[in-house]
Amino acid sequence: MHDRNHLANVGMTHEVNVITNGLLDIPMLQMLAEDGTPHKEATLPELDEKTAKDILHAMQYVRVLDERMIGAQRQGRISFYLACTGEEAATTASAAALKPQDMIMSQYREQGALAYRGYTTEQFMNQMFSNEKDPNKGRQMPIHYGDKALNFMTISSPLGTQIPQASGYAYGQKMEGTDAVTICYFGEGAASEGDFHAGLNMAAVLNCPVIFFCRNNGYAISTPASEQFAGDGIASRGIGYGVKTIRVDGNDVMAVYAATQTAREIAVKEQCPVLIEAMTYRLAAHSTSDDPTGYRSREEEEKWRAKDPIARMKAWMTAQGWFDEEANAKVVEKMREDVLNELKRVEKVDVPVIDEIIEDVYDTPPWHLKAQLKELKEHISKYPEHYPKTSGRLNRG
Amino acid sequence: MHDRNHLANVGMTHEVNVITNGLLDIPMLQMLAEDGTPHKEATLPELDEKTAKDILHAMQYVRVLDERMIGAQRQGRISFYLACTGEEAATTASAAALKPQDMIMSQYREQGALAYRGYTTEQFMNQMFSNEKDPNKGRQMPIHYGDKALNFMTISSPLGTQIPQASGYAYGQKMEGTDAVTICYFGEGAASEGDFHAGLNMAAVLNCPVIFFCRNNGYAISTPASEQFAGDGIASRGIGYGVKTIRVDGNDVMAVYAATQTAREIAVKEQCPVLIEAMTYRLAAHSTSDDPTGYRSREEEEKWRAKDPIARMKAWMTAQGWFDEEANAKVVEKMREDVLNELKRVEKVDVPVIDEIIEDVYDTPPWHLKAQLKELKEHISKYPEHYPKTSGRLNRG
Amino acid sequence: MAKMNLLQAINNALITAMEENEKVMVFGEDVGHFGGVFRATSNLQEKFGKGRCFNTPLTEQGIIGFANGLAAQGSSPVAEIQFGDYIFPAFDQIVNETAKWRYRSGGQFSVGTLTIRTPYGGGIAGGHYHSQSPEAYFAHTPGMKIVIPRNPYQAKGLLLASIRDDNPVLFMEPKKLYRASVGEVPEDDYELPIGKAEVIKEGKDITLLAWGAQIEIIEKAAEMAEKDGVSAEIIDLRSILPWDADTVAESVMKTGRLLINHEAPLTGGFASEIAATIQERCFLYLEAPISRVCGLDTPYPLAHEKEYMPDHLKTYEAIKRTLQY
Amino acid sequence: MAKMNLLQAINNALITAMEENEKVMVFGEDVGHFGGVFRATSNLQEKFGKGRCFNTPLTEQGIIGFANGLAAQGSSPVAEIQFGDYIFPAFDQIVNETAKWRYRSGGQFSVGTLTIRTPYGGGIAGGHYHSQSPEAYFAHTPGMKIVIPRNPYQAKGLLLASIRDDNPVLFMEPKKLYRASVGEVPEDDYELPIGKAEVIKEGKDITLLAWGAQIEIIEKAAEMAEKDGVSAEIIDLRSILPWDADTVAESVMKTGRLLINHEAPLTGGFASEIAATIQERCFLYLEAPISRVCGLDTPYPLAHEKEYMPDHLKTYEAIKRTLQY
Ligand SMILES: Cc1ncc(C[n+]2csc(CCOP(=O)(O)OP(=O)(O)O)c2C)c(N)n1
Ligand SMILES: Cc1ncc(C[n+]2csc(CCOP(=O)(O)OP(=O)(O)O)c2C)c(N)n1
Ligand SMILES: [Mg+2]
Ligand SMILES: [Mg+2]
Repeated sequence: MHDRNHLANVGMTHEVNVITNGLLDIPMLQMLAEDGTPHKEATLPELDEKTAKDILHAMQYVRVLDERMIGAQRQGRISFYLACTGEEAATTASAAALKPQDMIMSQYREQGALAYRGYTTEQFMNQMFSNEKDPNKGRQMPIHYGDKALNFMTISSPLGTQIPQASGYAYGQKMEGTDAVTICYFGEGAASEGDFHAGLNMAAVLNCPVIFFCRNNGYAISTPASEQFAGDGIASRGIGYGVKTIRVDGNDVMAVYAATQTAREIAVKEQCPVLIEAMTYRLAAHSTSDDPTGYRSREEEEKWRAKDPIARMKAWMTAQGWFDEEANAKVVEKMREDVLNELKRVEKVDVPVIDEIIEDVYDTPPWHLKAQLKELKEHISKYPEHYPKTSGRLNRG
Repeated sequence: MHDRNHLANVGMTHEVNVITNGLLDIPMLQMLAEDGTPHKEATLPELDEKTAKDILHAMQYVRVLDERMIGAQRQGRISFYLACTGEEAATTASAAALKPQDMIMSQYREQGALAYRGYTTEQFMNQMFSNEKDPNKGRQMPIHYGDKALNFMTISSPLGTQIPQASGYAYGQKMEGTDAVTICYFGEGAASEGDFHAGLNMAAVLNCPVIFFCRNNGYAISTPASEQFAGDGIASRGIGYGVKTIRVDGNDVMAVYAATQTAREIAVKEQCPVLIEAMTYRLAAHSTSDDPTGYRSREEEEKWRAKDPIARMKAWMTAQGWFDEEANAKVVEKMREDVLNELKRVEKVDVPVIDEIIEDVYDTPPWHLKAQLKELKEHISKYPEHYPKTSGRLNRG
Repeated sequence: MAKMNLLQAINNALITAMEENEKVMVFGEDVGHFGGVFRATSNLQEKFGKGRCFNTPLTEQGIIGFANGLAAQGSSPVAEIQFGDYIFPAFDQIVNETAKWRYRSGGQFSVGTLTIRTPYGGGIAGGHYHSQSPEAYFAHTPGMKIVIPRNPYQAKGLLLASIRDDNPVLFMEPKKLYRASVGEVPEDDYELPIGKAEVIKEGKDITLLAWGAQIEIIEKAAEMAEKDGVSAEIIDLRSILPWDADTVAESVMKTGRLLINHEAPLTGGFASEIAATIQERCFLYLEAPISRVCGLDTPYPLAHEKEYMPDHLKTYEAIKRTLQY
Repeated sequence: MAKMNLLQAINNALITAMEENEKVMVFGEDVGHFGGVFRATSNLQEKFGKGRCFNTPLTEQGIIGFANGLAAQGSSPVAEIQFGDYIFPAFDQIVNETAKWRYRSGGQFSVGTLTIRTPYGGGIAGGHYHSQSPEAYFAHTPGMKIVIPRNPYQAKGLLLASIRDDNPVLFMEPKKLYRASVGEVPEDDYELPIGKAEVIKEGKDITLLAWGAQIEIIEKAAEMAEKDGVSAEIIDLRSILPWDADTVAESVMKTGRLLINHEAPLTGGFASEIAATIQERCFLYLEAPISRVCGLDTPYPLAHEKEYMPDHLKTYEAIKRTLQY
């Protein structure tokens, strides 16, 4: 039983000092200027040609995917989509700075991380068409990806819930003593949830090797950051929890890569959490259900379009001699075709057989679920034409 | 639709800067040294003799109440008690700096505020004995006081819930445009709840005139502050929310009074929240259900006993010529007697009549509650000896 | 009278309430300038100012905590939870605070002026987290009232009554009907009673009971059964808590049979309470077991939504089973 | 065999589980060095180190969120919520996350190794916030298991089974019995089955069903009724979800009468589910309406606790009413 003095590190004053945010001023790390030239003062991270190309590839891929799937949603081929446009650097370069064994717990706008890890077009499509090939078994809306093999936790819609979960996951990694951390992505809106508070505080107190990666993209659906919080972004909160914090230009691949690399090093070496706030902008609508013209101006969007993270990365890679415009155009064209072809192919795949409806509620279906399935199948077989997606395959396997 | 740039106030850096708590160093306001002499640099608040005496009176009163009621609990006369001992300055001087129209939403250890407002011994007893004279109608455990006339919201056990509630209450006060604020008390433990995060953030964004008053007394039951958070106390969090913050020596009446006065001025003038962190120590056990010898040392307690807020105030008042030891001893003795007499008298008062069991669930009891009451009364009248507290008065009024 | 869809009726009710009483304030995620993701609060900020209609940060526990305090202060908050599926972070504030506020203070304080609005229910390809029907979670909570409209006329009248009722009301809106349900709605102020079920259609062989979007399901099933010569009485419960057991019992004493339909999973759904109460009240009148046609006991699925739903065909089959018992 | 009270049996089960499997970790508010406010986790930190038994900050949503992640990672967390009344801030993490984790990921991920322990129930002068019995709130949640022991022997065997069960289990402990219930408990490892009710006493006139601390109440009522010549069958449900409808139905087909007793408020309590199911399964066997003897539909009171409780006398009277029907 040691003596714990909660005043031990508290200094003293004798005048009423009202501390305001002015005290804190958390600068944003930028390594590449908006035109792609490195800042002189910046020490660029070691990023080899292959990794740089992989990052660019993933960024371009998700941009293509976004375009195509928004189109597919407009055509009524899928019910819903949510684009990452504008935030490709934040979500891709951060994942690139991790190791494959690191767990990713994401919000929903992090297809960059998933693409970087190697999730295939087929996998994206299987999830979005809720078909029987999707290991998530078509139970959630499009974009709720998840893949055990890639250490990418299946996404859940309720915002912020993954934050304390990530602390717990990382605690388990620490207890196992492996060289692995957890990265937890979330938006600046989600950071208003009570779970954010719980997750950061617990990670700090319980020394969990977790990287909290906040995409501050200025909006939560229609709500601007200015109506979301009054402090200095999300970074300033890290200080309150005693969590080491880095603010970074989320549209700068180099800065994001360097910040995440540093964060991972700290998390592993010191077995503690690190918070990264990536300043970026949601260029897309919130989702295909949203129309941002109702709440923000074209000019604002244009200003941010000029900060396109992909263009910046291309410029830098061009300077390295790693980028060829013409070859790239072909690659992107091929991506477009692939996505479209895969879409056409996958949209014909069946939904899971009806037996799946009661599976995975528990490890094995209890009596009442078996009874409910039996009754349901009998019912479907009475009205097969009303349940066309499942009635054709009532006798599984 | 104005342009809102969430980068507007963000500076830039080109090197990976990991911000740690070292950046912040929130000093603690102390005006009276532990021996009661004012610090030279301190500008003491204007505190007239009457107010000073009222504060001391309330502080001494709750100390007496605590002693007596802990005794009463040991004798089995009440089921539960929770003492404020050691935290009298924090809870009393803060209330003294308010106006009567200000709403108090407390946690449970703030009997100082209640006593200062004029809650009588009879009222304390009525609540603790859950009797029919208690306007709270004996529905909650002892110490869950509440009094509409004194603008003291009835206490609720679930921790932290009052924090966003206080923001909402203050918002209503703002909308009415009266000169009134809300003060919200809570412990450093309760500040870990998600509701804390929600409450502070909402107050900051929605400009609510609320004073968040955190009693950081080092413990949440057995859990020391060092296992509750890793940051620089609760004050450092205020910065993250953009909430003006003051850290104060909670055992120093002058400092608490000055801080709360300043906070109230800011809240009213700027229509915004202010956070006060009062550094203090829970000298008592958590409650009568607790035994702190299991988790902290005698020496630690002794160190804090030496910082007794009542002794400090007495010393200062003596220097002002406002305190007479002998006269005071009589006053305190009288308090002891009064409390004991009132206790003896009130413990005989009946519990509320059984009809009350279904009242106040709704504004008027719906059919099912009426039916349940009817059935209950019939049942009690069949077995009157088994329900001795209520069977004697089944026909109300 | 004007033709309105359910959303417009709600918007109209909010305008009516805000015009009448300046203490009515409307807030939640995206409800301000944008008018809410479904647009139920369109134009309210323009009409009544940012003080009375505003966005909150993204925190449901905060929204209801804030609303509780605001109600205790004497204002009339109408808090929106963007989807019923996201009401659970506010569960503690609702169940431990809102519902118990008046009781624990002996009636000294109350949050009776609070109204919580939330869209609920499936049938919109929303999967797990945009489809749930959480009414039963709240129905086990003394102190709350729960109200669910089935069409625009009901929506306006019941929402106005809820806002003015001096008890906290959870007002659940069947989002599937937001635009799909269109009807005549008086432009004037009116209220419909809370706590009263409505007998929509009289019948003599079986009582069909539902609420919200499921009313049209049981109506459709009743039509099918009618062709077999079955005369069904159709009741809209409208208020889940307190619920109108008298009206239901009276009907069942006449018909001798009861079928309850809801979207939420069967086990622990509110149909269980109704069945338990009615089997007791109408024991000697029942000619067949009370039948529950409900969602399966699984999370709400996406690919199998159609199969999951307690639709008119399942209801029709259950009617037949009950009559053949 | 050793004499243990219910707390000791739980402590013993935790030691057994932690010794056997190093992935079992125990945490919550004050559970570390102090051993929990009831001392259920006494000495665990000393025995197994701070890494495996530790205090958390004061945040129930955080505790369960953290536990969810830890379980998904492959550890076996046993999270304590200090009082059942304080589980509601974690409601979202339990209902939307814990319960749906496996389903939403198609079984790729799960938190099946999670166990949540919490003391519940009244009879200890705890008023509103130290007395609630929230089992029904969770029983409407597919994916969860809910287990409640009635004595030390059951507590150890059921807790061990819960920790090892590959589904998330909410393990609710009747705190009124923590020290009051004492009995012989094997020191060895053993498990009792989850999902199975236990017929404690056979009888032929009426089935009495309860769980947790209310078992002794129905036993007492049964003794009183016995003197009137009534032979009661007594069943401990033990698992609330999934629940053992077969055992209950079989008993009711024999006795023709069913009485269910629980502390939680009547409306929407779990007795309603049981009554709804059994009236359907046993319709032709029932000789009287199924009777529910439960808490009133009010928040849990303090001064009137005795009157509020569904005690043996109320149960006895209900038995008589049911038999005289
Ligand atoms: C608990 C919860 N509340 C509300 C929602 C509805 N919702 C979905 S996305 C969103 C905005 C999220 O904003 P942010 O976290 O900033 O992420 P971004 O969309 O900007 O990437 C809202 C309110 C939800 N999914 N979960
Ligand atoms: C939501 C909730 N969780 C747990 C508890 C049990 N509990 C009562 S007091 C307490 C400790 C509170 O510590 P703190 O906030 O620091 O206040 P202090 O007792 O030190 O004044 C706990 C855990 C509770 N009342 N409410
Ligand atoms: Mg955002
Ligand atoms: Mg404390």
